[in-house]
Amino acid sequence: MQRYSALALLWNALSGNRHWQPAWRKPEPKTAYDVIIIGGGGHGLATAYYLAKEFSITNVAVLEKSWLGSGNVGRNTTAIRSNYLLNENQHFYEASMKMWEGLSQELNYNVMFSQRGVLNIGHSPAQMDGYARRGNAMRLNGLDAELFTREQVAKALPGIDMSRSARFPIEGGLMQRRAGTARHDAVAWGYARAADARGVDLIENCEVTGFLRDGVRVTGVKTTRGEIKAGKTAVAVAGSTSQVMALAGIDTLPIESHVLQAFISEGLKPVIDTVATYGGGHLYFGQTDKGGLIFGGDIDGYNSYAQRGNLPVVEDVMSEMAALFPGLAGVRLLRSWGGMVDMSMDGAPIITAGPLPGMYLNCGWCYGGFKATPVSGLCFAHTIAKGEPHPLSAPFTLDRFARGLVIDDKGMGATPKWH
Amino acid sequence: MSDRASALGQVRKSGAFGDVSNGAGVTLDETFFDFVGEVAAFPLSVATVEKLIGSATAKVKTGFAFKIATNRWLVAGTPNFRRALEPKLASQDGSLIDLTHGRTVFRIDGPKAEWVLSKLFAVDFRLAAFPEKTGLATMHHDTFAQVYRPGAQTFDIFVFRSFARSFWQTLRHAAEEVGYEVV
Amino acid sequence: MSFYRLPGGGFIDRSRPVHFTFDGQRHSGFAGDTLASALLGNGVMLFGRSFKYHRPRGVLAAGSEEPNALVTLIRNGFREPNLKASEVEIFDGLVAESQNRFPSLQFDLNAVNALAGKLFASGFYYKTFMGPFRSTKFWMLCEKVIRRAAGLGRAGHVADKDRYERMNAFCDVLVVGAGASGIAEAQKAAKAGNDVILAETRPIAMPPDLHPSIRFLPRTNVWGYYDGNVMCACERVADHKGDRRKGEPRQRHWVIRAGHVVLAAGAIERPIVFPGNDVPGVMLAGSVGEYCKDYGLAIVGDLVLFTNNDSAYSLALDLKNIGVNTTAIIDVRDNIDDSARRIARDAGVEVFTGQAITGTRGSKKLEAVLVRGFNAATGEISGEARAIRCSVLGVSGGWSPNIQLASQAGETPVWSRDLQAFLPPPPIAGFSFASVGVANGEGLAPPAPVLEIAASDSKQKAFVDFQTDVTADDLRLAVREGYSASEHAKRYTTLGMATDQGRTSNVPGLAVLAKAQNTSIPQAGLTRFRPPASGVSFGAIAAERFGDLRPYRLTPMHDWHLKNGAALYAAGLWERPMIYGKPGETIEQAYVREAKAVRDSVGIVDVSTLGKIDIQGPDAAEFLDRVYTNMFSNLPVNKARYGLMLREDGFVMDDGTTWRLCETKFLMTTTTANAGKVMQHLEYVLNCVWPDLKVHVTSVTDQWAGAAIGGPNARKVLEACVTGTDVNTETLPFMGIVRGSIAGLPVMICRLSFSGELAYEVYCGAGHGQKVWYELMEAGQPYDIAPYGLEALGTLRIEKGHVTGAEIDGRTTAHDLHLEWMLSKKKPYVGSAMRGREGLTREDRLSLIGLISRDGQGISGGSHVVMSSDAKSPGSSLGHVTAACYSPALGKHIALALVSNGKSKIGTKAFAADPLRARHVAVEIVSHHMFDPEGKRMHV
Amino acid sequence: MRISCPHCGPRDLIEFTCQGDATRTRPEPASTDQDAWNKYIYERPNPRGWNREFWQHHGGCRAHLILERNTATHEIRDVKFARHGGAA
Ligand SMILES: Cc1cc2nc3c(=O)[nH]c(=O)nc-3n(C[C@H](O)[C@H](O)[C@H](O)COP(=O)(O)OP(=O)(O)OC[C@H]3O[C@@H](n4cnc5c(N)ncnc54)[C@H](O)[C@@H]3O)c2cc1C
Ligand SMILES: NC(=O)c1ccc[n+]([C@@H]2O[C@H](COP(=O)([O-])OP(=O)(O)OC[C@H]3O[C@@H](n4cnc5c(N)ncnc54)[C@H](O)[C@@H]3O)[C@@H](O)[C@H]2O)c1
Ligand SMILES: Cc1cc2nc3c(=O)[nH]c(=O)nc-3n(C[C@H](O)[C@H](O)[C@H](O)COP(=O)(O)O)c2cc1C
Ligand SMILES: [Zn+2]
Repeated sequence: MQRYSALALLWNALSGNRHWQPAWRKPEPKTAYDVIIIGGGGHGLATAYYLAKEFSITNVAVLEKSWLGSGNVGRNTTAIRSNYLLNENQHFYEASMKMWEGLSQELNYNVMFSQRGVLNIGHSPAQMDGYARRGNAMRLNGLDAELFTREQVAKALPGIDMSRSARFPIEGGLMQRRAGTARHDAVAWGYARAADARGVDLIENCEVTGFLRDGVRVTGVKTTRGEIKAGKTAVAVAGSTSQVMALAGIDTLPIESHVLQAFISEGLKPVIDTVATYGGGHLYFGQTDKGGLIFGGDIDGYNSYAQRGNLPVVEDVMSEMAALFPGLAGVRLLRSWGGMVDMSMDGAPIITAGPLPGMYLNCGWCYGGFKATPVSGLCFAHTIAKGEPHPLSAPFTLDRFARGLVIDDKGMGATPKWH
Repeated sequence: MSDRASALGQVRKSGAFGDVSNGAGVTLDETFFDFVGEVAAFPLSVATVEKLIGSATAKVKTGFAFKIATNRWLVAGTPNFRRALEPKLASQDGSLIDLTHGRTVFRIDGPKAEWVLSKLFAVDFRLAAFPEKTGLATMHHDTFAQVYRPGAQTFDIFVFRSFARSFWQTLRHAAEEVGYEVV
Repeated sequence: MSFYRLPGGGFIDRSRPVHFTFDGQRHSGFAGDTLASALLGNGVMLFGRSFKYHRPRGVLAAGSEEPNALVTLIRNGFREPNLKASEVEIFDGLVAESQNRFPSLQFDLNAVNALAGKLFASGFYYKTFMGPFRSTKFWMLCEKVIRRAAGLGRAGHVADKDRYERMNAFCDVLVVGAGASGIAEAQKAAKAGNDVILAETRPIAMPPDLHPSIRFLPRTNVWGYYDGNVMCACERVADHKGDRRKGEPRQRHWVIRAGHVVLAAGAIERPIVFPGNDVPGVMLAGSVGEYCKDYGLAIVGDLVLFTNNDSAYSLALDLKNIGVNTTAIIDVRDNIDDSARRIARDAGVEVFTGQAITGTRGSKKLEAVLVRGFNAATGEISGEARAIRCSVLGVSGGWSPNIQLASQAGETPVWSRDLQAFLPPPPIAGFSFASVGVANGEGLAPPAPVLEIAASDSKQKAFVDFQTDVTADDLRLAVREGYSASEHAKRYTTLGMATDQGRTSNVPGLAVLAKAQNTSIPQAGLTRFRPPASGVSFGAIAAERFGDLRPYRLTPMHDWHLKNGAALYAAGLWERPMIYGKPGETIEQAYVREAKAVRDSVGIVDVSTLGKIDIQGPDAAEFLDRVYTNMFSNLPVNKARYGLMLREDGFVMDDGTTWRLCETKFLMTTTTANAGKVMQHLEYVLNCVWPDLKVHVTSVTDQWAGAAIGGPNARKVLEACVTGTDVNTETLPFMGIVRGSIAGLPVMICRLSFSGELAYEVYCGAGHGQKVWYELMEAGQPYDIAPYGLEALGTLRIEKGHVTGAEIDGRTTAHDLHLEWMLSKKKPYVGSAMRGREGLTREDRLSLIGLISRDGQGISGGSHVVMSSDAKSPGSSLGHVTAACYSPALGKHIALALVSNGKSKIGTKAFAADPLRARHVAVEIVSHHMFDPEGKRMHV
Repeated sequence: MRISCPHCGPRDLIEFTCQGDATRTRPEPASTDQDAWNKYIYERPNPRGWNREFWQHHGGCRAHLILERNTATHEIRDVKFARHGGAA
């Protein structure tokens, strides 16, 4: 792997940038691999990387139906945090955050993890009590959290409407300073390059269209680029989970695919220096290094595979943004898009061996799987390599629903659109 | 009559407001019906109830009804009208739910009424799509509303009473552009 | 200066001069001018600085495709950044600022970035700024600097005082674009009897002879195409004016449901990429024409046109006709039609075919172009460069139809080899539109397939995307590094990601990408278009949903509360009294006084916000048996019962009392917060699960005003004011219901208690609420009746261990809340099947207990229960506090908490840890029934 | 998105709430078959393409509807009342 550094940059600039090498190869698929990972999103690529790095399994292919990173990893609002309510989630996402902190160096690719803090804004004393409960749980688990007063919120977010008659009067907030944001594409590309360097084949434009079977056992896949055999077949296709699993005869799962929209404004000089969520309705926002305000809201509320959303959410999100920041009402929306999110029935993910022999499943990421990319990759690789769950992902089983061991951070029950 | 207090309290103020340089585009006001209710029919009794409502409105001219669901009507008028309805409604067929206190009714009247309401409701107010003497159920964000059109330029908007002040403010805001009068 | 204003010509109104400022300097123009045309007319060429290299930039275009000339407008302190100068209509008093420059537009320190151009090639930031150690510190340091240098305009914190509105519209046909094609289509549709809306983004007057039924909307940009043929448009109602009429919105958000849409949005010209192509003075040829023809400008010095198609020739002739001469046309093609030559001759233009521009001179202003021989088939450059002096270069690389809207609702765009352009796709299922005119590629001049002049020996950068400073070399580097898919290249280089969304750069960019990997443009593939088709302000889309208007709900007694000192609390949309403070009282003093008054004498609280659902029909009782965990069919008429509802998954959903008013009619109450959810649940099971039940459910929350009167003297108060019924224990036993009147107004009274005292809920018609409340207050005078708010309500219920939303948080079971006694064993009900699962019955589940402070400190909400006395190492959480207060009845700070295996811990000494606020309170775990556990007080 | 309510006519998406897959069947109320309940409550076919869904016209007549809707294109080809298979 060609090392990236300031020096390399300088040397290459002097030689007209003619010596940069491809970040990853574009190999033809082999006929068989030890492990096939379906889905070249963040989780699939990270899984491949950790399989090679932590478990020395390098005869691995990642099959991506389109271009690498074309799914949710390439279209998310990039909030990274571990400020969940329930212990299982806190431990898992905190482990991820620790991995994020060294990820650029690990991958030798600047994923631009910016620990500018994630602030949940509270709008009523009851909500502040809820944040206190959550923040205290975090502190007791060794995570960082601070309870913000009104004044601290005002200072962290200049221009926010602090008036008592505001549409969403502000009481305070919960701040996690180590949380923040990263550059989404760089995460996909960085893992891709690092996995490729360890021998993983990344195969783009290769859609899985069926599974090879030996009885119930899964022994490989059929793809648009031919059949490929595999010792183990792992599925990490986020919004397409039900569709891919149906190819293996698994015709129901505790998953619904919903469309979640995201929004970017025209570029601005720095105006919002932290990532924040508004707790009254549903809005989260931050600013990219390029200057666009990146923000999003609720899922549209109906199952969709279309990667495009509809007007009600657009209007909700814009009005919440304008109400919170009346000084930004003249800023223009530049672009909006949708992603297919794999909503689980309790809002928590699923990382498991099975449900068929030879098969491994990683899904249920809802709005929040970007932040989990490193730890999900590690835990899924562990599960694939060892055939048993990593302790961090042990609670995220598929049978937890039947057993009533749901991990329901929002307390909303089996209604995905409320998670 | 009406011993009921208006939900608007002191908030209602008479006068001309907004851009009245070309006269008021609409008049706005709260109107009171002595009786407002919902009649609901069970699936197999919809026709029976519909007939009953038909004959009540034919007999008592001081009441009107419009359909807000396949099996529900909003009914409003005088106590006489209520008397023409309620006793005749068998509990096997359906029910009448008194909402006299639960609704506040705003009347908007004038050449710009359609324009103003189109700011608030995503329904087609063109006369062909929304004929006179018909009504419908819709919403303005969180505010549920039933809208009745007694005349080409006149609409009665039934909102839940607790929303009355908030909606009155919204309605006035929307009417400022065309100018409005509260008599 | 390269342009000046002619004394006549154009569509501007020279009788109406307009004064404005740009970067503090006063300028003037005429009504009808855009900021761009006015500034050009004043000799301004430098409009802004580019994103990465901060290079000086002028105007490229005359319309919405402008990538360079972005400005910020300032109105009363409110800043509106990133407006295209070519779209801003000037008015008297307009204040505009240039962007992305420090300290000034003329002299920008960041322009040194350009010196390091090769270092800052695409993707450079992915390769550096990481720092040597596993940490984000170094990056975050660099990021600060990068962020400041990046970004375009500066937004401010001064609130927008303008008004925005929404308009809902319906039509048979919506025509987008009022060019010749759009007008013709609109006329045709209107004549056929359709209801037509014609939307046009430019500020044009109503076209003459328009069919009277057509609704014409100028200054209205259609930007979004959503499912169901729903189109969004933004009308700039007052942007072009310095002042507003009363109630006039600045912008109007049109949501248009169209039966059919006609897309007649025209086409935009695109440039040819060549080294040095970003010097101010290099413009789109057609735009030069527009500035001269429409705005009455002329050129100081020479005009040269550079083209790959015929449109430049007719342009030269058009310009000559208004007195603007073209010196030369450089045409990349070897052979051109005789007709073109003839036009050139008529226009008096020298034509250089088989040649191309390979460089420019000038930095803040174009001085000359360098021309060399060019082979259009191979792209080869030959011969020595010749300089041709000129102050303006008009470039035409052919035309790209505006397919943004069609693409939002269509299949993939269709490549036309002839036009070297993407044509609009057909609609996908569910949409109905047709593209017409230029927008459909009709009547466009076919260009030679040359979109880049690659002069590898040139030292000048060849820009593809001006706004993001993406060069042709950047794109080639992306291909070299494997980011060759067009979507990868876009993201790696930021091609097409600026405010113009690649209007002028998409096709030239694809041409470079395709060539670098030996494929064709359609194979490289267009990146996806998304709404909005052009930028829309947040304010416009938010419309009336920010600013002064706010939805809220008030109870019938609201005015009384306000008059009597209530501090309000927003509970969802409801505004409810939190306390009725007396002068000088703190919140805690107030609620303690109020709660104490209830226990000592009598208090009254407004409970009108409780959800109330009328449930009636022959099967009403059966229905309740199915949705509640406990029995309701055996509830006698005129009695109420406390009911518990589970979700299907066996967790608790809501609780409340339900009153049986007659055999077939019930009044259900729900918690305020869950009213909507419960209603939806009931409707769902009635409509979708048990359609055979004859039951109607109707929300009657707003029909009833409710007041709860509680305390040892509550009955006396009622006795003093209620007529028509007795309220003694015989007539009105616990959970009994009577009807009577107060001050002649009908009331319904149920004896039930949330406070744990002898208590009643008095319901009356909402319109009578204020009066009845007043009468109750009067009757309570002798007993010093105290109105109490949510805080005291909370205190009373915490003392009693009654649950609310803090405990019913969607994760608790009936057992957790010690409500298992309400689970009927005689019948199935919603949730009965699933509530026995392993996870819902585990011993270590969190269950409800009480906490009493042992050290006199208050327990804060959101604390966790731990065993360690050491605040520094509190150990792990056993559970958390759900609600806390000071209890006047117990004289102690108390709380309710959910604690693992709670019941078994009763009597344990523990701590309420609140590390967030550095509090650590010694507590004892007790039963949640902390006050009057036998319930004697409410049964008197 | 616009949905044609059989009572109210075509209305905007904001007036409707999707209430989930309508191809599932609720076990008999008295059933104690945990698998069947689990399937009903947690398991979804979640198809790409045509599906049947419950929607409520909460901002209009409040009826529950069954939509045949394509999850890949958002097309709606049939709307009927949920009660009694489409009757009022
Ligand atoms: C708008 C939006 C905002 C979000 N915001 C955040 C946020 O702020 N913070 C956060 O933590 N998370 C966020 N998320 C969630 C996060 O993006 C996802 O949970 C996460 O990216 C999912 O994992 P992934 O990266 O592996 O998925 P993806 O990137 O979607 O990867 C799945 C891949 O599988 C491929 N695939 C599918 N079917 C096949 C097949 N048959 N054959 C081969 N390949 C196939 C797809 O093409 C895709 O590339 C957001 C998501 C969206 C859509
Ligand atoms: N030389 C050429 O190749 C060339 C170029 C352009 C026009 N023309 C000629 O002009 C004539 C008219 O063509 P036309 O009507 O098809 O196109 P047009 O360019 O005249 O009209 C398109 C109109 O649509 C408007 N518009 C674009 N996007 C919009 C949006 N999102 N919302 C609202 N309005 C929007 C534009 O402002 C413009 O007024 C034809 O005769 C054509 O031959 C020729
Ligand atoms: C964090 C983030 C920042 C983005 N910034 C921009 C931007 O500055 N300009 C832009 O045009 N698109 C931006 N996008 C959106 C992408 O162009 C694109 O819409 C998105 O990745 C989804 O892909 P698709 O629209 O091709 O489906 C951004 C996306 C993300 C996730
Ligand atoms: Zn309806």
